[in-house]
Amino acid sequence: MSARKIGEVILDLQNISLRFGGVKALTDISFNVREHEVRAIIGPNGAGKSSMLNVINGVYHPQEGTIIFRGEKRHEMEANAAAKAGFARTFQNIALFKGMSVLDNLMTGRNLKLKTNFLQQAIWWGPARREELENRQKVEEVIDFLEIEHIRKTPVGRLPYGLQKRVELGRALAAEPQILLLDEPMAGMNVEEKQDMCRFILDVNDQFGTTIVLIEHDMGVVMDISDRVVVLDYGKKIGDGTPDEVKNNPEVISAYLGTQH
Amino acid sequence: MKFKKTLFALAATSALFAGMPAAQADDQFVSLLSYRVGPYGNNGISVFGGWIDYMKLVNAKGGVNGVKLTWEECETEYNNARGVECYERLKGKSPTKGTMIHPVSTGISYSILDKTLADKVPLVMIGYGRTDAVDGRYFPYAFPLVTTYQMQASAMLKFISQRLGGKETADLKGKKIAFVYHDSAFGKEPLEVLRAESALNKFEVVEIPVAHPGIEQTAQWQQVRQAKPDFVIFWGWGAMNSAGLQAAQKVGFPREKMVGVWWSGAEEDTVPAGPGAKGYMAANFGVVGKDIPLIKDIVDTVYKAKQGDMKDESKIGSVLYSRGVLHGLITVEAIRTAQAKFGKRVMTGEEIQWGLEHLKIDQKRLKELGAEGMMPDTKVTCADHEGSGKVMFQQWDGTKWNKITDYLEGNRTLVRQLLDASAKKYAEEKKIQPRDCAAVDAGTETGAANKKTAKK
Amino acid sequence: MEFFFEVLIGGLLSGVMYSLVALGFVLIYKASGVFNFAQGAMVYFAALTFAGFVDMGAPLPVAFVGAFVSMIVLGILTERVVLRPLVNQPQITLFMATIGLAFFIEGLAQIVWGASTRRIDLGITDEPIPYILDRFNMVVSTFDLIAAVIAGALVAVLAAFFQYTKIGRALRAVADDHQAALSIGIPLQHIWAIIWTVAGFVALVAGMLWGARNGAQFALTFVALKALPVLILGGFTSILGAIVGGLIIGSTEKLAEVYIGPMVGGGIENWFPYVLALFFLLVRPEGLFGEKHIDRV
Amino acid sequence: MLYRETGQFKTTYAADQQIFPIRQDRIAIGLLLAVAFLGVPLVADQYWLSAILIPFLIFALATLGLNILTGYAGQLSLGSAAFMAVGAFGAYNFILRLDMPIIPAFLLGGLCAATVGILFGLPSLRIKGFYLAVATLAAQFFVVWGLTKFGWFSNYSSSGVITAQDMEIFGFPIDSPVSKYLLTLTIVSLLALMAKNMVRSNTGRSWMAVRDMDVAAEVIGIPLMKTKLLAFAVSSFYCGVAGALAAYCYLGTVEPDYFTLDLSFKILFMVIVGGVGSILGSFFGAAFIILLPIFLNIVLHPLFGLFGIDISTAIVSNMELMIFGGLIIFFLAVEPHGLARLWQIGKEKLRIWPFPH
Repeated sequence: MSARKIGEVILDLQNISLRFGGVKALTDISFNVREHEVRAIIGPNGAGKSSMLNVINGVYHPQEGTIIFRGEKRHEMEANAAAKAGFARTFQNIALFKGMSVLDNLMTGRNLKLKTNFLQQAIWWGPARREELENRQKVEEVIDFLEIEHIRKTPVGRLPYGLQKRVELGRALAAEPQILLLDEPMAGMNVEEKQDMCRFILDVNDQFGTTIVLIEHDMGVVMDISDRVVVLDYGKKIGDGTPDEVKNNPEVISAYLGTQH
Repeated sequence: MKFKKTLFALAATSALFAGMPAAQADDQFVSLLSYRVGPYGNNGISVFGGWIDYMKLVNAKGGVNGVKLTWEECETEYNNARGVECYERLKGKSPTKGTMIHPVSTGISYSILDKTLADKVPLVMIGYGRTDAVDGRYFPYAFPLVTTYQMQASAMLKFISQRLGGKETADLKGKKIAFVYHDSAFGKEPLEVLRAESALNKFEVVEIPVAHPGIEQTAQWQQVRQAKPDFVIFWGWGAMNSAGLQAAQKVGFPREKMVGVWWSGAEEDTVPAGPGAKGYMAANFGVVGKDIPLIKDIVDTVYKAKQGDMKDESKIGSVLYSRGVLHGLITVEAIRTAQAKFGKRVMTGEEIQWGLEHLKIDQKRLKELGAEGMMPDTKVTCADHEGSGKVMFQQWDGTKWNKITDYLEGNRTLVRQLLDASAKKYAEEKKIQPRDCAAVDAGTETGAANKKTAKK
Repeated sequence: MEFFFEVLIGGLLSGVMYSLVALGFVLIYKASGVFNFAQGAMVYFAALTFAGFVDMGAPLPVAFVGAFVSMIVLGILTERVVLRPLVNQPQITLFMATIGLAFFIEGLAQIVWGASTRRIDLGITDEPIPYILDRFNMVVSTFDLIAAVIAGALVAVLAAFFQYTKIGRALRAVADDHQAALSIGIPLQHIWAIIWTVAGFVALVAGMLWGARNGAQFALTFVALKALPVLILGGFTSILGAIVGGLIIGSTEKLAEVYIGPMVGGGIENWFPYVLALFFLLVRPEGLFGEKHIDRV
Repeated sequence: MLYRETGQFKTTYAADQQIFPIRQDRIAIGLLLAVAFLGVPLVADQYWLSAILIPFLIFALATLGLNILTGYAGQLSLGSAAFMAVGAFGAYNFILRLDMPIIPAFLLGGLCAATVGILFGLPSLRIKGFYLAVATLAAQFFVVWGLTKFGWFSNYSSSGVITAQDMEIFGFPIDSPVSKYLLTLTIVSLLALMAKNMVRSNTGRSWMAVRDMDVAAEVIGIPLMKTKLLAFAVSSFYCGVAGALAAYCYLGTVEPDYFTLDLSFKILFMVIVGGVGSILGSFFGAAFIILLPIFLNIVLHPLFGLFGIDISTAIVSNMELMIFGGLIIFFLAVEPHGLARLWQIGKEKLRIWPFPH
């Protein structure tokens, strides 16, 4: 559980519906996220969890619904605008820049903090170099935090899966986000790796007060680290509340009994 | 470092192949910027075959006053950049820097014009190239020999007029002529003179460009059909030619009302067009065929000894082959002329420049060479680097080209006005002062160099 | 108005020729996801080979079979040497590899057969059909009309091949799903070799017709580039699209040359199809008959 | 001198961020530049300067341009030659009409190319891969046509050919091969350095991010449109300057038809052979593609001569086509990062030599 004091609602999603052609991915979903909390989205495969995250940070544009972020009401997010507003995320199928080194991936995460233009960067000496060094400092802090110093210069394509996941978290953290969206950060990991990842997530939440929205399959993990949980099934919301509330929700139980291993 | 190694390798190979003269010092080395592949390789095979065969013939007969010819080919693919590279590469192979250069490509001529001037190697462009170089005062080392595009276009108009029952170009009044041309530097060259002639003689010119490579010309020939011209001037090169003839056939435009530039009037153009080419006419330098004594001589001497350059011997005596022979012939005659003044030895570029500027080839001389009628009488001077300006016309009868006119000459005054203006513009851009040709002719000023005008 | 129709019909008929080249692209793209830039070079190679055999004295059918065998060898070699090592590479890599392949084939063709333009005589004259000329004062070429009929027949044969033969059905399965194809029991490599052979056959027919129309020569590779805008219009996966796209490109480029050309100095035929395709891309990136593609994250 | 980095520890991030972090590399590059600027002008003859080194530098620059677009930003272009043409004709007109000094004219020519590049880069916002390649073909054909068609560009020269004006810098005439070489070398070195700086800072990282995964790039706040168009602009600028240099320092005269699709392909080949996404590779690729035909011409004749076969130049040229094509396939299949990667592997081997691991 987070030691942080949970604050006001900063993100409020109201009546979100999303379709791809004739396929309904999300139907009339509403829920909110409070500042500093760890909010989990769970549900069986194909429930629309990833689509939900994609709606939140503007990768997908819902046909219906309203998104209120810090009091600002809009019909849909734009991916770029979301990043500027302080959203950062990881993806279910790691979306790192495979041709670049770990360091460069993390530096790219900070792209919004770099203010010099391409001409200054082409000249290098002066503001561009200074800025590059300052940001390198910050990125090194993230590298320290995630304990990935030894792979700094390695192209991410060559890293094992678990490390790639960690690097992707690092890229999101490098942006110093206010809200961190994590799409199955622990999928495909062994117990040890999962423990590490849990620790990182909680530390982030603790130390920087970052609000976290995560999708996770491992119920144990979800129940352990999240403050509140929303449950989706077939694109509909079937439960919302604290881990305990959700655990005892009959609809949730039946959905999971039908699909869960 | 790798790059350093490369540099070492460069230096080493440089010594091996660029710096070392390949030719014996007592041979006259000729650079051949040839093209046997690429879009125009088909044409190049015949031109360079004829040229090389002629040089082999000359060597077989003891060379030019005892001086043997040697040569090396460098493939340009008709590409300007490669032409420059070839020119530079072959330049180092002999003390004469390649004797004289015939790029057989307008583009390459333009690209090496300045370089040949700086190296004092004559640039000879027989029937193509930078045409305002006819003014030898501004272009001491460039020779657009025999006939320029402009003179040719003007002569074509006279020819068309005669075909339509008139006598002079003025009789074209009220007629309509379609100009179907390759949309490039080459094709646009005669536009100016055609426009000037049409204004002067009150006939109409319909300009129809064909985009490179021009193998699809249906739309253009439909335009021709729509315009109902009295005659078509066809200004193509390479793939465009046979395609144009076939397209004319496709829309039913009579080939007897089409006259082509001399780069559109070869077997390479008509044979692939099949029956579609019959009746088509084109300009040329002179007669062609296997019956010409010189060509027979080549077959008897060079091919009997299995030394011939042409793999496809059926092309011997063809239009482009004959043109290649003329390239060789003019090269050798220029060397011979220079030797008459400077002695019977290897000639340098500067000496050949003198030879070219005093070159005189008339039918008597051609007859001695067995080449009577293959080209018009040509007399080059300092002021006139063209030397003739005349052209004859031939017609394709389905199997071979036949001469159908004597030499015709276009409106020289008009053409020279245009070319002079162009040469002056060039001189101004380049800040060159003209040579004094009277002094050069009198022999008081031998130097072929131009003075630069003072910088402003 | 007659003139308009004359240009339109002429354009449609030359469009058929583009369609033929585009057809080869579609076949390969459908089956293997490779955008085969070398299709034009294959057309050139096929035309030269056919003409070469004829020039050596072979009767037309023999030359046809000989050229077809050459195309089969070429297809199989391509699969072995080019595609197999590049399997699972991004599409764009394969595309660039086929540019390399195009250069290779062009060089090979000229080494084997020489750079000379070869005339192909199929015994069809390329002259206006007298009846239409007299009756409507319009020029429609006999040759183009027959070529269109041949192209139509080729499409019908291909359709039958895909519909009624076991290999054809397997090929269609591959197009839909590589996994499913494996279950039919035909190795993917064989299927690729077959599809390149079929594309070689199409290239041969296209090469013969183009060669008879304009001579078998290097410039054919340039014309074949026009198949690219055709594909963008028609979609990369649709045989019908290749046909319709070819007709659209053929007719619009001719009409543009005749009606817009004179206003801007002519010679626009070279770029017009590409610019048309470009604008089309902005409106409908998947082509007229292509499948819509959604990016999933 | 052993190639070792033992004992070279980076104590600051600044030291770690150098272009050449290993001391031996810095010495080598210093030597190389010294040779290029001082040694070459002393020893190279005219053939090497004007037929090999100058075109090598110019094509390296164009390759660099295309590499920025294709290698770094992941946008395939088949229209590089068209952008070179814009640069060449742009520079010509600035000098002709405004009597401008050459350096600003070259840069403005490059800017013209950048503008055209942005225009034809616009479709990249909606289309990718070979769709975009076809769109850039439109640029290739349209630009060459436009330059041929509108006489203004070539100052109404009847043939459409432009002749480079005489050049001078601060009264010092640039007319000899050596001076042209030095001018080209200076410009190319500076632009290459700037390219390296761009790709090692945020600009380059944004390009690579868009290349590797555009959705993720957008999500972390990289503006796709701006990034892609910037890549088109910078790439076209480099090609444009290369075009101007080709006209002024290499050929002297150019016509629009010089900038054909074949030239675009050649530049693409240089990128592939040299190394997609490598600045150094651009130089390797250009050197390789320029030297290969010359090398073949020189080597194949004597080689076949050994067996008593007299091969024609035509066969050599066609073999060149085949070897080019074969190499492209080879590199794509075996070493997608081209010569630059082989170079790197060689260096790593050298570092641990004589031990195998």
